[in-house]
Amino acid sequence: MRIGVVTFPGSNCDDDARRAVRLVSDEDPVYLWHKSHSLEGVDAVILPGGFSYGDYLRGGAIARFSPLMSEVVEFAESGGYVLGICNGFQMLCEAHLLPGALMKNDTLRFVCKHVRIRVEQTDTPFTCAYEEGRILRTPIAHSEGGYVADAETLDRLEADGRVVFRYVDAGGVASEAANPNGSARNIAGITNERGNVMGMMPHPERAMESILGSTDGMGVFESLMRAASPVVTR
Amino acid sequence: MTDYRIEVRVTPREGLLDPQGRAVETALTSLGFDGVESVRIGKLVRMRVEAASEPEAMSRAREMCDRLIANPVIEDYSIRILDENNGDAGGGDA
Amino acid sequence: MTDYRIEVRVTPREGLLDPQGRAVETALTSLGFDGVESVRIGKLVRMRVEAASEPEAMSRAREMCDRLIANPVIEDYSIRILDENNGDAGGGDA
Amino acid sequence: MTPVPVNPPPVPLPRPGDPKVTPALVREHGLSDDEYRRVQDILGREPTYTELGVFSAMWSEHCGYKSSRLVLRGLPTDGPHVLQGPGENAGAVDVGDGYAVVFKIESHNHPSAVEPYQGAATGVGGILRDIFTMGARPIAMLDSLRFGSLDKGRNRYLFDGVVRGIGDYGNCVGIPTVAGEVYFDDAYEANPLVNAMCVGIARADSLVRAVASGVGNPVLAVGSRTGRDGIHGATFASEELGDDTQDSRPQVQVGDPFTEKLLLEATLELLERGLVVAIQDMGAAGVTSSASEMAARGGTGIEIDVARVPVRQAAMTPYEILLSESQERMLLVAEPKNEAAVREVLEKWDLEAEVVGRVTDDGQFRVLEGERLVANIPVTGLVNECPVYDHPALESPAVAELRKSDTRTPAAQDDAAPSRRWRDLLAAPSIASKRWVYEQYDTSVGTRTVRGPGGDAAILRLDGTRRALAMTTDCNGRYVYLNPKRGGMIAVCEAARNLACVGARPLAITNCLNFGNPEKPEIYHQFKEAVGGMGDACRALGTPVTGGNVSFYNESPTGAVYPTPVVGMIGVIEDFDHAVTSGFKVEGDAILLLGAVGGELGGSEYLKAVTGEVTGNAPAVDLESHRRLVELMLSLAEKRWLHSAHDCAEGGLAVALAESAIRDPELSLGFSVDLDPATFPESEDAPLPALLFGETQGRIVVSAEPAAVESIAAEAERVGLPCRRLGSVTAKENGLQIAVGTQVVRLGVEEASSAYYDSIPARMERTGRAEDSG
Ligand SMILES: Nc1ncnc2c1ncn2[C@@H]1O[C@H](COP(=O)(O)OP(=O)(O)O)[C@@H](O)[C@H]1O
Ligand SMILES: [Mg+2]
Repeated sequence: MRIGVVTFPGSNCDDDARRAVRLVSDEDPVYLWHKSHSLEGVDAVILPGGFSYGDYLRGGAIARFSPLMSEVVEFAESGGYVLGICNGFQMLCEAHLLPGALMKNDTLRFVCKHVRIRVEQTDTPFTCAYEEGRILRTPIAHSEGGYVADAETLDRLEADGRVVFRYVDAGGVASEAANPNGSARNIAGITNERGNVMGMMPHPERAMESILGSTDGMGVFESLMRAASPVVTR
Repeated sequence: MTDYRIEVRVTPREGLLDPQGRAVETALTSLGFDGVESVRIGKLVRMRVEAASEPEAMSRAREMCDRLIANPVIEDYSIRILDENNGDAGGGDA
Repeated sequence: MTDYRIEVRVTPREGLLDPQGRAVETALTSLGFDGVESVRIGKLVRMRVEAASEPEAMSRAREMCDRLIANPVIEDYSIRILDENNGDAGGGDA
Repeated sequence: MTPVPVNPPPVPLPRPGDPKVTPALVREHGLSDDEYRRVQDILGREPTYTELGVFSAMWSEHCGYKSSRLVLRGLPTDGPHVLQGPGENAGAVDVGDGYAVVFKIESHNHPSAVEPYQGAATGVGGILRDIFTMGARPIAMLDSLRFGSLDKGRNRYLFDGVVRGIGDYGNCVGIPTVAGEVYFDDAYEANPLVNAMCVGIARADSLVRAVASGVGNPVLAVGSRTGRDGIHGATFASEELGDDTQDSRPQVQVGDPFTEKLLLEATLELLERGLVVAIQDMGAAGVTSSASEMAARGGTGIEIDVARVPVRQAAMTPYEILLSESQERMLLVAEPKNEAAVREVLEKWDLEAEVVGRVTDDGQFRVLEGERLVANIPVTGLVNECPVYDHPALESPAVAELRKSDTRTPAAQDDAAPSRRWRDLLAAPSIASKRWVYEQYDTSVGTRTVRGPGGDAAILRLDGTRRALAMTTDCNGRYVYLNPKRGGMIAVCEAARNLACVGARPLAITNCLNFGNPEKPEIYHQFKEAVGGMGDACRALGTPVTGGNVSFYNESPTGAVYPTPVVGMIGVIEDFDHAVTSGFKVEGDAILLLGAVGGELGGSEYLKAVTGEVTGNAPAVDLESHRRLVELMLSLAEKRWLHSAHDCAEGGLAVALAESAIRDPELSLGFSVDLDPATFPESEDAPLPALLFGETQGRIVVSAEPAAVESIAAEAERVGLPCRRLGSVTAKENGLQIAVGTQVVRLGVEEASSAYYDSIPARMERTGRAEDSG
């Protein structure tokens, strides 16, 4: 089971993602460089958070054109597992691997804090290690995290069970107060139609150790390990 | 080849919430400017583009917008070629 | 009182570093658009302003820019009144 | 003085188009007659226009430390764990396990007054570069801020812009901003203070120093192109802000955090691979200071051809290129055999690099513009012979008078309900929660943040070890104003207390000395005394000064800022399981006070609230008992007897207790405390507000299981410090209660929380983007 983490110029959560992979896997994560043309045979790809190209036009807009991204698109289209976290989620939308877009937070400010998200789907390669409905405590840290899509797309996402995470309050309610950035329907993470690509704004890789305040993000990486492990056939 | 000065105006799509516009509207009102409405905030991109003709410059600019400069899910754009000598003021100015 | 549609273009001051513009220029070039230069990125503000006359609308808009919309230390601005029927397209548009 | 060279170096001719050097022009460059004479001596001739610019920048207060150098000599800079003291890009101490911590603080006050967003952002950029050029990976930022009152639109605009600027820059580069402080006081009106501190880690055996060596080695300019931004920024930082500052300001520097991130990664890769001889940020005074300082440290010469420096704007003169303070640029020296490898790394990170000069052996800072010689200056003269001054120092009689004011009578006669005062103090912007600020900062990127902002000090783990670093910034300018010596001591002691509260051993400090115009005797008096106090405290606590920054001329037409010598302190926790946090945890826990109840009101937030004035003497400091307090806290933390610990600072005991109760909004608890004169004889005849809100130093509120109380008290007795039980942690419904004799002061938990947490957001809701008036 080899997981690759891509480094773009301006990625700053790539090391954190690699650290997270090490915590769940015996195999070292594969370092993927944006200028490369090869995914080096990995079983899953993580597009990490950060500010690729400074996010100067829109988050992820420029990174999407990196040479390696063409490989990632091809990989995704052939069913490979791709996880985009924060800036990675933005890239996936910009690259049209996921529908919709991420707009400036409705507060117009960068926001970093622990939020709660509810696991809405457990039949994905990114959440199969969780029980459905579980409420996770994870950090967010972004200024463009407001998920938008037209009503039709949103309805389709809901109907197809592709909304994977939703911002909720302590009682598990997807209230307006629990929505940190104005995301439509409190959406914090979605998958593509086929279910092999997921984007999420919260940072599970920062919630892997109790010393850092939460271990609730472990499940995302454990799921990926379980799903992508060549030995597991089910 | 000529150098064209191009201006792209990228605006939030009709119907989308524009929190920035709303914030500016509120701030203007609280500064005492009344009768201000429908404030929308977008991006303005200016550049020089080499092309053989005006239509070619336009079509290149359009391609840049489609590929990179604007995100059609949330943004519309319009392009104009600036008059070199009357650059800032542009065509339809008051 | 009439409702005027106003467009304000806010641009980084001449000579100031514009990292956004630079990043977009580099990106466009690496996408294969050559002959693109001097990309500068600013803000576009559109709004409706009530005023008794065009000059009054302009002068109110100017005051809004001076007090809130533009930051004179790093930005220049220009204002135009949009033609109601031909608003978005403006003058030189395709 | 420099010996006259045997072969006098060639003389640059006046450059066509440059202004003629006249006495008026010399004055405009901020050089006194004496200083100009010294320039003539060093050169053995008249300077050219370009050379005048170079001297003016290097001998500005900002670069030359001419008013501070003598005074700074009094600070302790040595210790067994000090790896790098003052003089390099940043200081460094050994923290064990083979790690060095590299840290420094910088001011960006004047640029932030003119353009808060960019001013603060570029301040962060500059201090980051100082850290990573030492070969250290930056792991945390801290920010220490001062503004005028939030009741004024202009101040809200500055505050908002500065916070956004710090956040956007650090967030983008990916360095968490984990601690800091913000005070609001009219004294900072029109001259806000924006100090940014950066902390990095490196292997202790691979620190890099910026020393140019190897005659013939190429010198490369790396990073952003040079524009006309910030020309004479160093000189600008060395002037008072006047009404005309808006017009005379140099072109504003714009930060580019994306390029910074590339520079950071590229630099660390270059240094790790041993590909460079020396590297220095082009900060204040741009290429001039980095080139000449690297040469001075190496005892070499250096030659720069400005025609080869990549520029952003057309027709830049040598003068402009030499003095530009464009951001995100570095000057790098490499051996010729490594040049190709250096370029390869830079290319990998999409960075521009150009050879702009070489290291020479003649001790000259020589500047060419293509074929033309435009400057030729002895390096030692330029860098080391900047005149130093010991200005006249005299305390302002008005302040001496203030110190004698009676602070008890206003408290005794205060007829406002103490509970109202309590709530109002929790909502006072200088005391209220700064959550509005730090939620705009990425505090968890890097996955090292064990405790971010909100407690007494931030805690970051050291990769691969059980150790953690703790860090804080502190300074109460009011105390320093009223009593500069005590104020300087208190800044150090408070920082040490904050570290001790989280269970960390204080190791060393960096300081940012923000003062007014040193040529005014009352300001120079403040400076000397405050630095003296700081030095005494550092010696007592064993925390040497490894570097820092002096920012003078923080004055506006309304006067000087409070003298504000900000202390940035670093400490270490041997095992992160020993870390202590500040919030009460368990109903029924005992609450104890380490230290005395006190009741000093001089310079307190309470007195300011009641009288509108800053009067009285700063609280007394006992350095020896602070040293013991730190020892006590460390031993209690190590034994894991404490459930919480929180320092008493602004707002006194009542505020510290309330903060402990409401620290975790999801776990709000109440408390009942009794300052019974039988246990606290010192409370007998003090007015109630003094007991509640007095700011006596050296106190920590801790909570623990009732069963641990005796052991804790015994431990306190062993080190010789008072430790008495104040009361108990209760359920939220009980509220916050303090009894003194028959009087009971009460505050509801919700009321306290909303006062504390909503105060700043409510004020900032009224902020537009660029309001300029109230
Ligand atoms: N500008 C800031 N940036 C980051 N954290 C801040 C800032 N201002 C205050 N904080 C955090 O808020 C908490 C309270 O600050 P302060 O009142 O100064 O505490 P103390 O009195 O213990 O020094 C600390 O954790 C501090 O780090
Ligand atoms: Mg403090």
